[in-house]
Amino acid sequence: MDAIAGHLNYWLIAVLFVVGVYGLAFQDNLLKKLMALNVISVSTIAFFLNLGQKVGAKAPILPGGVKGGEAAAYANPLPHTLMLTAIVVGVATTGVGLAMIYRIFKHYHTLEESEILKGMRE
Amino acid sequence: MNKSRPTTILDTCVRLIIPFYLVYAIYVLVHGHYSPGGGFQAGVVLAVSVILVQLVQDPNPRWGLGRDAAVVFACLGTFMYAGIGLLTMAWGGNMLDYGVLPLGEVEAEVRALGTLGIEIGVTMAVMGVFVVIFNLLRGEE
Amino acid sequence: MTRKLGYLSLVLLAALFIYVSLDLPPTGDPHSPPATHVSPRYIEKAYKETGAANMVTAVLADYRGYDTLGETVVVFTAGVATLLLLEGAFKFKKR
Amino acid sequence: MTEQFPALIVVAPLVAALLVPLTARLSLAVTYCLILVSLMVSLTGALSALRYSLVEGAWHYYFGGWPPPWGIEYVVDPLAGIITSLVGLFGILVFFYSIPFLAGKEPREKGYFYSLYLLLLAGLLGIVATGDVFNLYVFLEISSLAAYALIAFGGHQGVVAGFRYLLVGTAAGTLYLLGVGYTYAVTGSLNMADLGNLLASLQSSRPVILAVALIVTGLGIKMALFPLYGWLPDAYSLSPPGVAPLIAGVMGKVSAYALYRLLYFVFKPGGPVLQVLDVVGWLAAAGIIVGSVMAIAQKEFGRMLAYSSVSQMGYIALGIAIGNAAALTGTLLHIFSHAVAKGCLFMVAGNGSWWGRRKISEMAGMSKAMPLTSATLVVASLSMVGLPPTAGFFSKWYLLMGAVEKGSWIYAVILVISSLLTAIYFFRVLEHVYLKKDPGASLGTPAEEGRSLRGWELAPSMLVPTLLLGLGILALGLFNAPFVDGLLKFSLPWRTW
Repeated sequence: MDAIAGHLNYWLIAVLFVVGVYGLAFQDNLLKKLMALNVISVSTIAFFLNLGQKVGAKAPILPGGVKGGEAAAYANPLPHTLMLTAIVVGVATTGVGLAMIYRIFKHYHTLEESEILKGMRE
Repeated sequence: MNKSRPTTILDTCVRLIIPFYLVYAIYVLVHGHYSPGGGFQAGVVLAVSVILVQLVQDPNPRWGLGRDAAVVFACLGTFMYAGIGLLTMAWGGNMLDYGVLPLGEVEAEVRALGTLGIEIGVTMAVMGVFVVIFNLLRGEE
Repeated sequence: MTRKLGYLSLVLLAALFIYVSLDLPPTGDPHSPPATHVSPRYIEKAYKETGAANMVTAVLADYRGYDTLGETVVVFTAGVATLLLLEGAFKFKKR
Repeated sequence: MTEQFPALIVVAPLVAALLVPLTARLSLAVTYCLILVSLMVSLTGALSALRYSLVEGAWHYYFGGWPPPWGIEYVVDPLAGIITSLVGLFGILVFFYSIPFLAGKEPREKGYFYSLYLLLLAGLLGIVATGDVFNLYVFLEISSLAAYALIAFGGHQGVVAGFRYLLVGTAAGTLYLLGVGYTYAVTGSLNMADLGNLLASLQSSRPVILAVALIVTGLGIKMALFPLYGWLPDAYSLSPPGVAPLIAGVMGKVSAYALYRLLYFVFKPGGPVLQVLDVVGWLAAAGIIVGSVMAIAQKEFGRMLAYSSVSQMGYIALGIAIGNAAALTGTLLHIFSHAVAKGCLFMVAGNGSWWGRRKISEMAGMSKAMPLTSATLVVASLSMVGLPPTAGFFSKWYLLMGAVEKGSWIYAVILVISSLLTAIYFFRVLEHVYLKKDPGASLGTPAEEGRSLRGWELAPSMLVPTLLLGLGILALGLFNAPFVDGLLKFSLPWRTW
């Protein structure tokens, strides 16, 4: 039972990841694909944050610093830092993607990938 | 986008809210050492306040950032970060080793000051870039 | 047909992730490698070494400050990329 | 200042990129000087770091003064040194090459373009120099974002190609990050050297195997390994001709370098990792054949080169998969020979499109109109096919030796067959260039006004980089023995000297 409780988060994250891959692979609309990409990156972020947890730990903020040997009482700050970076990268990529979608829509007047590819071949 | 005059209610609300946004952004930036917060969050709050004014008072916002000014903010903000790195190199340390900067006696305090400097740069960069992206995605001017 | 095979492979992918996750340290384990290898130094010494009570800020801006420079540059790149893609497009249209 | 060189390799173009959008509005001359100075500083840093690492061993540089594994470090060993030198050199040559293509644009547009160009370069250099797996991800994203935008700058079709590359490339980056997450979960470290030590006892743990698979998939997408190459033909052939040599020449190679570094210096093959490598080997072999066959079917010169890249990246992956000393030497040498040859060929393609001719059938008469470009095309084609004394021959030779040494005869047969296929499609191009008559006026004159062929066939800033890369192919071939003994030997994961 404990094994399941301890790993349930990983399972949910796996499902989230696969949902993102589904959207990326099977949706035809470019905007939906971009959203699926965000779902994938959110699942990765959740995975890292999950690694930073400790049972009963406090937020890693303490004026005056922590005494030696008490590290277990505070959450691991490193994954949070890394994921701040990953979030920002995701936002930046989404911004560039939206700019490209804007250009594509202005020229092809559609966001369905199959129709755009047809338009490109002509 | 709706080109009609803003309604009085929206206009007044925005005028009331904006000062608090700005103060909150500065608080988030400066207090990043002691509580959740920091440059990215402060930059987003600042960008949101600019974007809010543009949304409500379109097409002629009375306050805000033009696209060119936003580009300058983005460039200089990021350059401020990298420039602090270059300064630490000029003072003989490794890149981003804030401890070597001649700002005080206690190394931890100097490092905290250096951290504050780069956070200000990050704030400017994030604000500039988000205003630019919003501005461009909104459409032609 | 290919669609169904695709769905099947997605289910298999999820099963693979779940199977592998059984070998990962359980959530919240204070003795897991991430909790014991590098991070204790951040938690114990961050305030003394960097002057920031918020350890996330200490790691973000000081210990791994170069990552954050890269991160800011990513944001900057996104801004310049949007400018290159959209600013010209509007101008060409007006002509 | 000399002790800062490892950081300056990356930081110089990075800082210049931040200023270029501003200076471009004021003065273009100042902008070009700034770009050139930053590229020179970067190249100087790379070369001196290379020299230092050959004499004293790997150069470790700690950012913020924090020692690893707590801080981020740059490690410039001989391998990183030569690859950063290669990328830096490409940066300067392609910068000159791109100037005429931007002649008609507005100054501020040029500013954005060169800012992204420098960011792409800084990202690639950062990937090579870093010794931290998460820092590698950050720079991977910088270079990718810049590359998406530059590809999308190539017109309406380019936007679609750029967007599709964005979807696939970002997914690849996320897969890589997830792989890093799995290794972090079982080790708690992000530093490459530290990870290498910690992972030694975890060779058969399931998360590590999954992490290897995820990282190979992620970087495999970036280097266009066989079933994952779908983004490449459009992205390479539709990107603006000014930067195509850089994108096609070094971007995939830097990912291949990252894969080599992670597999052989961090995960250190043994046990189940070898099975992942076997899969990579078979996929690479399939990619070599499929890429060549697809290249034969193409009508456009640029697309043919792009498919040929799929096949050539297969060689590099195959060498990584075979994994003995000869094969790895072949891989590293092929990274160089293919980067130079493919960069050169994309410059030839760019010269052709300057002249208004993109299709292979339209290239008839090129030998008259552009004798020097055509001569370079011959040299580069010989290198791609693998004939001595060009660089391509020696890299393929080492790969063949590696395959034979390991007893994998199928790989050896595939290497030989693929050379024949490559010969088919390159000699078809050469036939059109040298033997067919120019259909002339029916094709119309150069695509855009202001672009004409003058006495020296092209502007020197386009012609000289093309010729220099062509000479580079020959030099790499003629001096390959000192190159391998003096540089590449120190880049293998085992001490062989």
